[in-house]
Amino acid sequence: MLTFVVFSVRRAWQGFWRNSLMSLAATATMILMLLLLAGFWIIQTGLNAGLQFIEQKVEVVADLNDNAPADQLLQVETTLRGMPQVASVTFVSKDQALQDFRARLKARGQEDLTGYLDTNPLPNTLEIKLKNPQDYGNVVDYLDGQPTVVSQVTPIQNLVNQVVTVTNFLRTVGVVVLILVGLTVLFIIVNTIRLAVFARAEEIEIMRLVGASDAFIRWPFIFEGAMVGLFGALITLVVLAVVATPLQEFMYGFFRVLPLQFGTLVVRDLTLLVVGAGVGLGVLGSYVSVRSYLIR
Amino acid sequence: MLTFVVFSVRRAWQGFWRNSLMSLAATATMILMLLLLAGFWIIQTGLNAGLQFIEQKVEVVADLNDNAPADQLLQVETTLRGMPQVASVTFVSKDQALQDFRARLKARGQEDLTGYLDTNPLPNTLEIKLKNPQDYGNVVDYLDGQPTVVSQVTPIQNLVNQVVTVTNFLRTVGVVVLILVGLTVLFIIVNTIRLAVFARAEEIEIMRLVGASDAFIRWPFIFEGAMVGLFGALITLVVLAVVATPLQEFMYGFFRVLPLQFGTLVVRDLTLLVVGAGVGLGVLGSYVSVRSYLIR
Amino acid sequence: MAPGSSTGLLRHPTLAGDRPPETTSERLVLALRDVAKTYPNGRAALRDVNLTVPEGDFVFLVGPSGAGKTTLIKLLIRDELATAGQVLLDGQDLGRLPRRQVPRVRRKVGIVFQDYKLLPRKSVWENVAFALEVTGTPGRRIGPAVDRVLRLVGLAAQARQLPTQLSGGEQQRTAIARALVHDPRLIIADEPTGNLDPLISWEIIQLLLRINEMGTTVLMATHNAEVVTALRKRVVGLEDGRVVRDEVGGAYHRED
Amino acid sequence: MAPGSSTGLLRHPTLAGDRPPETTSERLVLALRDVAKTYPNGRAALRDVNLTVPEGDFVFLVGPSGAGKTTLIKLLIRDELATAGQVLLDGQDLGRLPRRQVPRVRRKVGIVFQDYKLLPRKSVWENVAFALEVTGTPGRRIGPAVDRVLRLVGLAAQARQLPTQLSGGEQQRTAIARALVHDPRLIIADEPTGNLDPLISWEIIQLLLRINEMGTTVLMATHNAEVVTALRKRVVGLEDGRVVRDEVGGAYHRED
Ligand SMILES: Nc1ncnc2c1ncn2[C@@H]1O[C@H](COP(=O)(O)OP(=O)(O)OP(=O)(O)O)[C@@H](O)[C@H]1O
Ligand SMILES: Nc1ncnc2c1ncn2[C@@H]1O[C@H](COP(=O)(O)OP(=O)(O)OP(=O)(O)O)[C@@H](O)[C@H]1O
Ligand SMILES: [Mg+2]
Ligand SMILES: [Mg+2]
Repeated sequence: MLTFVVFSVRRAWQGFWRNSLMSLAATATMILMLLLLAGFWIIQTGLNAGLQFIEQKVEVVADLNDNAPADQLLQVETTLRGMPQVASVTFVSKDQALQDFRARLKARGQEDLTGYLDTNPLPNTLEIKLKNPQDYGNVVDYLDGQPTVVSQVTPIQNLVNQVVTVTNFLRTVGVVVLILVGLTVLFIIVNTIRLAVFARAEEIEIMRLVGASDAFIRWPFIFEGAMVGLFGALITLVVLAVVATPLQEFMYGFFRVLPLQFGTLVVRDLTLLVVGAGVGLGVLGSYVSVRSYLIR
Repeated sequence: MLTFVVFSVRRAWQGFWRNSLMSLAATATMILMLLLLAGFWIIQTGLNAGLQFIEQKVEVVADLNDNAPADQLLQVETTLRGMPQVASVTFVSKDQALQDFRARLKARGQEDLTGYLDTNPLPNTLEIKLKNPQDYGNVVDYLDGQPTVVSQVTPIQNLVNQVVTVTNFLRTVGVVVLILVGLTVLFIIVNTIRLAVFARAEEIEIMRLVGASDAFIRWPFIFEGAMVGLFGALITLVVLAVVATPLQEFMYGFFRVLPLQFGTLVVRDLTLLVVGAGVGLGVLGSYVSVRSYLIR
Repeated sequence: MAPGSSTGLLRHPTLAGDRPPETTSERLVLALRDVAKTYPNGRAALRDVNLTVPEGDFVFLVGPSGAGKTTLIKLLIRDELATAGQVLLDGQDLGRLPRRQVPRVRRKVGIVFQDYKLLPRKSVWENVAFALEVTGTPGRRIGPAVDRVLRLVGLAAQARQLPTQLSGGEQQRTAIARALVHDPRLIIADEPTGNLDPLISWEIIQLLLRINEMGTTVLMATHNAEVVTALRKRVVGLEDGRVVRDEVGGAYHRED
Repeated sequence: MAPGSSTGLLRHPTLAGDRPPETTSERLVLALRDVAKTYPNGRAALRDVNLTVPEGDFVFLVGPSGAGKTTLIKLLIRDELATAGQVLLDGQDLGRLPRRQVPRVRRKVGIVFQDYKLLPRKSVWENVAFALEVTGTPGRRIGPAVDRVLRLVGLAAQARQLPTQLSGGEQQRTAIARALVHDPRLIIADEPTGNLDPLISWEIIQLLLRINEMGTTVLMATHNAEVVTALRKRVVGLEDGRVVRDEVGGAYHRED
């Protein structure tokens, strides 16, 4: 069994190089298609991250009465933290809020008129982030029931609805596009390998006439397909690695807001995707192609 | 000459059908790649339309003094209309503005408190749209020089800058992606046709040995490539036509704001793109492939 | 496998009828019963063919171009299926053979194709070795066997060349080497000397005769009148798809 | 073109030397001067070959398998280039011929390849017609010419079949038909009867003789000893890449 595998791999290696023109054509197609797939996957991942980031921004803001009793305030905070829908609760003091406001004005280059103010017109607030942006109902109800502490609740209700609809839509579109691109890549690669194997139909026919069993013919082709996939995947990864840093810097310089840093987890997933898709499609393509000549 | 063309086309037709397996594989690749190209082109066009729409929203708003003399106001309006940078000038009366505001509140389901107002706190305004959103400088300067009429100018300066940067960026990205996709499509199609022709290398060799001139061999292949391109383009167009209406409705239902209706002009451009790319790439692919066998 | 079995030099029925009687005591390597083959385009290449070849026989298959010799051979290795009748190889009905069994049956046979059918991207050596590899012969035994058979057909010097780098005769000899290398019990050769000069032709024939004497059955389609007439072996004549004669000790041309 | 010119039955120099003297009065269709051919893999297939063929000649090219016959023929149609020496066809130095002129030169020659080289997806009829189409013959003249030549080689019934649907001999005859159909001034046939039965072989040879008598030059590489010896035409013997004899009225085997 092992001998057979070793032997088949050796024949696959020979086959790859002796039909170098076709192998390289197939590999080149593989590379381009994997790049396309990886590109879409990155965009999809980035989109998801961005959407998550936007959704995280969705929160319920409770303006607090300046004279709210500290213990009641504390209790409200604790209750909120205990609610299953709530992701985080942050207390922002009115001084903090004013500082933030000034910083923002400055960043925008606008004149800071807040210096002329006698008192700080901004309230203390509680910023409540939700685990699921759609679950704001209970939180708002609860806050509305605390008039001593809370002066006003701004659930940004409509905004929430809109954002959720938009992000869900974009997510769906992203997944659909990714699936379509995936199918395209699948078809193109299988088709390319089919054409490459077609040019060797005569070879397969002769092997059969000389008494080669189906497995004997098939396995070298399958390993050859795997080689095409593996080579293609490796080169794709190299290209991605080379392109990654400048692209990331460029993106980062632009979308300062979005956390488009790719962590090691993303890199691992991407590597798995590219190598898996490459080898998988290579094998599938070879299998399908050879099968059509063996079945007759 | 004409005989030669007719003869070559006949041989191309024969060649297409006698190598139907390869021709159909090449055509299938062609279709998928053209769909990809068309998809990106549509996205790019839609993006451009969207960006244009956003840029059109950028305007300079001049709040007017309630007691501005009518003749001076008229003169300001006339001068603005005469400025080359200005696309349009709209006078919005304070009553109109209040109505709009109320309508907006109602649409958002918010409580309308404006009923309790004694007077209308909103000013009359002039909304000035610019041809090029970056050219707001002169307009703002002029308005600032009319203190009797204009109480405050809101050029949304920063917003303008930001919007322009974002739209320019997205436009650039769109074009770059379109070019990359275009190159991918080019390569994949040429490569596929190369593989298809490769399987017929022996045929080309025999033709040469029997005394066929290069042109005699080449033209049928080129017409065959054109056929692959044309068939592919036609099927692509059919697919696009079938998909267009539901997709458009879906998009429209969602992005109510964006004018994503495709006019006949867009349809014409798309048809030209698909047919041109299909036939062009088919011919190019055949030319390149056959050339490599004729050059030796 | 019993290549060296003592069934070697067999006595054949000596009548010159259309169909030698089947002596049940002998094992039949090949048997065609009422076989007809009509190609999908409607051409009837074989009609009512009855033919039996006992083990150890040496049979020349002769007949004009287009008589159906190659078609008959294609039936024997199940490259084509008979449209009527039975084709038995080693007692197995090829028409009923499941697809998966076909390679095993083909490996029993050494076949020289009229158009050689060499693997275009393998060298002479690799082409010949291939016939051993498909049988699962261990690598260390392949080398010596291939070298030996290449020396037998006079191609030792060309071992590393690709088929496209060979002369016509060298290609033909590669095909012959591949058919012999795995010591098959049955050798089917379709016009194996068409591109060989008379000297090498005779050497190849002598080689086949020697192999036949060791017990291997040989069926050879040929136009080489000189060889057929000189050897006086069994001659099966095909014409227009029909067996028109089956003589032991016959000449190439009919002698009546 | 002067296919029917009266240079028909030429007198040849009758000495049996290695190289017949060049009679300057005769037009040379072929001339090889000190030609050598070494293949990229280092095999020397031809060495110091000198050979001239005047118009109207009928030459047999003989020699053992691998002697270099096909290589010589490949040089004549510039399929390969000589590594040394000059190859002249109709007075044109093929080594200096610009690439674009090659098809024009090849069209002057009718060539039967040892491996036929039929277009795999064209029918017999189309394969033969192809040789006329490349010369730009108008369509209405192609039909009758193809039908006529197919009748000559006995393939009228197979006209619609593809090469894969032909017997070996039928493929060979298709190749012959294609070489004859455009009335070339020079016919080069590489082992054209290897897959034909003796009867059809003789018919083809007779056909070539008749065509030769009309003034067409014929060069034929063959292993068919019977034919060569019977006809007593000019025989050029190759061995190991060298011309070892050049006799008018020779036999297949050396007669000293
Ligand atoms: N695949 C096919 N489809 C249709 N007809 C075929 C096919 N193969 C062979 N034939 C026809 O069947 C007949 C017998 O062919 P076959 O190859 O058996 O002849 P053969 O005796 O081997 O001749 P040769 O000596 O020329 O090789 C021929 O007339 C041929 O045209
Ligand atoms: N493309 C090639 N590359 C390397 N060697 C070659 C090539 N073609 C032919 N040869 C070698 O050159 C020698 C002469 O070959 P050629 O085909 O001319 O022989 P031939 O006289 O036609 O023989 P045959 O009668 O067998 O057809 C052979 O030994 C062959 O192996
Ligand atoms: Mg045959
Ligand atoms: Mg030869």
